[in-house]
Amino acid sequence: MAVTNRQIVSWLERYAAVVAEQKQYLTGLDAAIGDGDHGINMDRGFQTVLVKLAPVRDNDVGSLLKTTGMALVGSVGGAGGPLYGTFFLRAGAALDGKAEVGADELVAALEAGLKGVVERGKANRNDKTMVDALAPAIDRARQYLGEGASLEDVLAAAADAAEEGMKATIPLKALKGRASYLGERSIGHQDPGATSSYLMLRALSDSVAAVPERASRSTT
Amino acid sequence: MAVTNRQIVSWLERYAAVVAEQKQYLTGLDAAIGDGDHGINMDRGFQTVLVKLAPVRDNDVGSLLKTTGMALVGSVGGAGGPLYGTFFLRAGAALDGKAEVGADELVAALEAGLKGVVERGKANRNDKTMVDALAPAIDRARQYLGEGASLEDVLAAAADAAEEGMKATIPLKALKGRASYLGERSIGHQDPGATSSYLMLRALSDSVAAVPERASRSTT
Amino acid sequence: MAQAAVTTRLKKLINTPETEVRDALEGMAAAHADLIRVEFDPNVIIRKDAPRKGKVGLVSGGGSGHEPMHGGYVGLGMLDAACPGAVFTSPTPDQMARATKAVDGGAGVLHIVKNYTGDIMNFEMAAELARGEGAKVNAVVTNDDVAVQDSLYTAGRRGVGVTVLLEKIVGGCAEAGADLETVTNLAKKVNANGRSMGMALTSCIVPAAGKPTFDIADDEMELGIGIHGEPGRERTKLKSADEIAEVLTSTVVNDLPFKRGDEVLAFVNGMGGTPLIELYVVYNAVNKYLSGQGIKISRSLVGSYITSLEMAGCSVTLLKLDSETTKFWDAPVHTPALRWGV
Amino acid sequence: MAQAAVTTRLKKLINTPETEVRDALEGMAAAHADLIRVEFDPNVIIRKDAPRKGKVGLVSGGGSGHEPMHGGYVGLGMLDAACPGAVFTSPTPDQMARATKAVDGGAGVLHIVKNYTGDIMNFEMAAELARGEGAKVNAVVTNDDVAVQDSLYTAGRRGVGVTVLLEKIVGGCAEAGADLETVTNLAKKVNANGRSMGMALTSCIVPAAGKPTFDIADDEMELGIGIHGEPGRERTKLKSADEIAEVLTSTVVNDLPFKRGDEVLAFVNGMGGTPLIELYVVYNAVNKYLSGQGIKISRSLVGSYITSLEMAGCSVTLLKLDSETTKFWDAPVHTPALRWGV
Ligand SMILES: Nc1ncnc2c1ncn2[C@@H]1O[C@H](COP(=O)(O)OP(=O)(O)O)[C@@H](O)[C@H]1O
Ligand SMILES: Nc1ncnc2c1ncn2[C@@H]1O[C@H](COP(=O)(O)OP(=O)(O)O)[C@@H](O)[C@H]1O
Ligand SMILES: [Mg+2]
Ligand SMILES: [Mg+2]
Ligand SMILES: [Mg+2]
Ligand SMILES: [Mg+2]
Repeated sequence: MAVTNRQIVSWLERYAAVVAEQKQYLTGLDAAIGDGDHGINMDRGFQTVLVKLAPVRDNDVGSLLKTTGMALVGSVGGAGGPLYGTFFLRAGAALDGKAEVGADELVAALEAGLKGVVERGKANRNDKTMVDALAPAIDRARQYLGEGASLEDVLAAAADAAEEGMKATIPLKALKGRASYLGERSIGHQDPGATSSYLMLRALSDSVAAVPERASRSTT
Repeated sequence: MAVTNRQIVSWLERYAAVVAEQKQYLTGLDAAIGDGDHGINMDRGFQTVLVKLAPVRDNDVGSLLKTTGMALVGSVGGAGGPLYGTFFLRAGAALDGKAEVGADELVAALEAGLKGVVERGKANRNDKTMVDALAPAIDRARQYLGEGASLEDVLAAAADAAEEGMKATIPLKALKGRASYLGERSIGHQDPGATSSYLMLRALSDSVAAVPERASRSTT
Repeated sequence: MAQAAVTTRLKKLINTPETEVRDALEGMAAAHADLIRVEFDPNVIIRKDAPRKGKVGLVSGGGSGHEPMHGGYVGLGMLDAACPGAVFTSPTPDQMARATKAVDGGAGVLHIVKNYTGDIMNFEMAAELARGEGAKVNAVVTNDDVAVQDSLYTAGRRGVGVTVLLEKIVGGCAEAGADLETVTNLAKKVNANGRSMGMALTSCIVPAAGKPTFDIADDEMELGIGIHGEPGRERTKLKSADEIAEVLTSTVVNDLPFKRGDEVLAFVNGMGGTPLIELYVVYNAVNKYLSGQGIKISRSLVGSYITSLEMAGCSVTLLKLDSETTKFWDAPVHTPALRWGV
Repeated sequence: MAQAAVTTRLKKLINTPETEVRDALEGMAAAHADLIRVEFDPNVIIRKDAPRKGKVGLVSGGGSGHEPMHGGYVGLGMLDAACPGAVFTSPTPDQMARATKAVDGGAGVLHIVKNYTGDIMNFEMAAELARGEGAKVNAVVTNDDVAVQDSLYTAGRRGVGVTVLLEKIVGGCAEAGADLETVTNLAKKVNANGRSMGMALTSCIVPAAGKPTFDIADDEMELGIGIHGEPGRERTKLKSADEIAEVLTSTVVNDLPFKRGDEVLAFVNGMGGTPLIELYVVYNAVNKYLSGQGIKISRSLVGSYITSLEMAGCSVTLLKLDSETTKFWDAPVHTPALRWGV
């Protein structure tokens, strides 16, 4: 079974809605250990994504993700912009020209995205960044793929792992980004970027579960 | 009977103490219809007066009052400085060289001081200024003098009249000074300068009543 | 609310209320030793090379708390001396008398006085003292604040933003060697052609008083505020920057009145606690309003040049320009707060 | 308390949080049309006469809310272009790429980047884009904030006050015609010789957030604050200006370290909501402390040049000077916010 361009669009639209809804929450997390703008930045970015996607909804998966990446790079700024922008640009590059993609392709693309984030931000695991949500999610997805799980189960498991990774940032001392200025004072707070990354993967799993494959097929 | 230089000093010292004690009160009145500094200004001025008087306590009445006027002119600033400064300079000029002064001389000196205030500030009665406390006080003093009242009674009556004049500023609309900027909004507030002028005359009456003439004589 | 505001805004970078003015003057003296010298008791900020022989001396002064006015305007092409009073309290005659003597280069001295009863009376006494010592002294009074109606029933309009522009323009004229009468007449012309109006979002705190001069609700603003926190025309609900700019600018325009085709210097001033980004937002609105009226901004000034301690708010000043005032506005100036052409 | 503070400090002269930056940029464009031009989408402030053939182009940028930095420093002898991001958020690569192209006079372009993860990454992406189009681009990162320890365990020291001094000094050098390598090396030297530390009395409010970035009690201050309201070294009881100045200055002095006999540029900066009179009080204390240490202030700057919206507070920056940096500091500059010698 596969993920269609339509499901990718519904994922991005769903995540945009989630970010808008969680704007204050994400900003609050960032105010505690950063500069209090993460939700604002991400919301500005994904509102732009919606605008840029509207005219190209029928494009292939790769170009949808690249469009998203460009929109984020050009509108978010801060650390989130280059990081999420690179994530989507790299993921999109991995899926060039595909109208629909299999579970393994999708996971590989997410992994390429993570690789881009790490190259751009040079964060290691447990530095208390978005990497701490993304990396375990990819690991878990790979494991489920290996066990032959369904696409839905793979993405649900990835989202669960991201959630655990997000929560696991709370006791960590930040070593990257603004939060690292706080040293010990960063301990006890959940990382905003890890939180937005978890929400992103949960939105992916939800949209794929929500839009049954056949329905989507019929529209392509 | 007469007022000695010693009683003049005790008047000025008593008034300085009253101003220090009423600093916040006077400032509060000024905050309501001015710029909230009258108590601060007067206190700064009379603390300076105390310093300047200390070495010349035995000088004649005229020079004590002129020293006071110079100290006020040089330290108060604002409207209060030139006005109270002029008041004491003129009063002092009227009592040049006198070690003690009679009731009529004292009242004439206060009148000269008022004349100076009016020349400097161009205020008419009922403009809601210190003149509204000083002018009625002089009138009342003259009347009591005419009726042959004692020095104590003359000064007590003057203080009473000043108090009435002060209270009578409440319903007035200010036509001079900062309060006039408020127009109608100045109505219903007691004028700070009229209040400090009343306190000055009450302090005079109290000190003369408090220091029996004979006692003071014996020290000169 | 008020209580909270009080305690919150009480936070100041000072040592004690009593020492604030002196400490700041010592700081100015140290930071600008190339331009000014500061004398204490009586406190006077004097242009380093004063007196300048044959040059008309310009002396201004007023309460402290309006920095950079006036001390920040002492230097080449502007003031020869400034007399800082206690916070929000006009200086004393001995200060202005000393300043007058220190800058008198034989061509006479002009006192630039903002129209407040205290300032007027103290400068008058100072002028009497100085004349007593043989000095030639003229005085000009600025009264540009349209928030206060000028009538027999008030002390008259307050002197605010135009004072800064006047000190610069008249300073340029005096630097060029004009005589006392010419300088005095130019000063009167500048004052006659300028109008201002201000507003406040928050109160200031006179350090010695220790609490806000006025209480203001979180959704209110004071229109027509004075630079000492004197209440203004009306207390209204908070409005947008565009609406605020239009109220201030239109009131100023209609008062003079400024007419279609006039060339003006537009001065958007911050009250002390307002960041520059907000002043540019206001300037943008003022600019749009004036172009709509066909009034041309040929010179502009945006920044905090006449302040009220930490008050948040702004004022708008318009000055109708002609070739003479434009020339002297553009003339070189070198002071702690204004510098160009040198 | 916090709640009260919130609502109180929410008062801003803006139209909407979304339009604040654009409105301010339009205001700047109108007020300084003689010096700069402003392009929108992507937002870039460009020196009017850019590109200057054969001159190394200087491009900086960062979040808005720090005005006059950086846009106020575009002009002769300083920056060729500045890229304003959203409030407190670094600009995007397309802005820096456009700025780089607009000011590239053939001699290459230097990116002046404050050390924040977001700024670094966005400028990196911009440099990659620009180089892709054949531009010669170097980057220098400022990291002078001693409040943050520079270690493998942090993103490194933040770039603050030294950035302003660097833009002026390196701008003078580029204006004199130096090549990209020379300009780049001077920039590194300036950064290496400067240190800063700041403090806050009150929080700022990111308009889009609508409430203070941090809560602070009425008797507290934040030592080592960042220019985005990032918490600093420690939260302490409010101290006198002299004590605050000594903590900031001694920490800065001991970090480089500055030594007896050094000549320095002393820069006392206001955070946006602090009136000038208080900055002079602080400068006075800094000056006394340094003379006690035998460190000579040969140049100074006092004012609000790198701000955090309406935050009340100050920062102290010291830059060790030599003949080269002194010469280029003194060189003519003509920008909206800094002007001398012309
Ligand atoms: N070097 C980095 N690598 C990966 N993620 C990072 C890095 N630096 C910061 N982040 C992420 O970015 C988030 C902050 O994003 P945001 O607030 O939008 O940017 P800024 O810190 O510039 O305001 C952090 O919570 C963290 O998850
Ligand atoms: N023209 C005037 N004539 C007489 N008294 C005046 C005049 N103007 C102001 N005053 C008095 O001065 C008082 C204010 O004094 P103060 O607050 O010390 O000066 P300022 O108004 O300069 O702050 C007023 O309450 C009023 O009584
Ligand atoms: Mg952030
Ligand atoms: Mg008063
Ligand atoms: Mg006063
Ligand atoms: Mg940010």
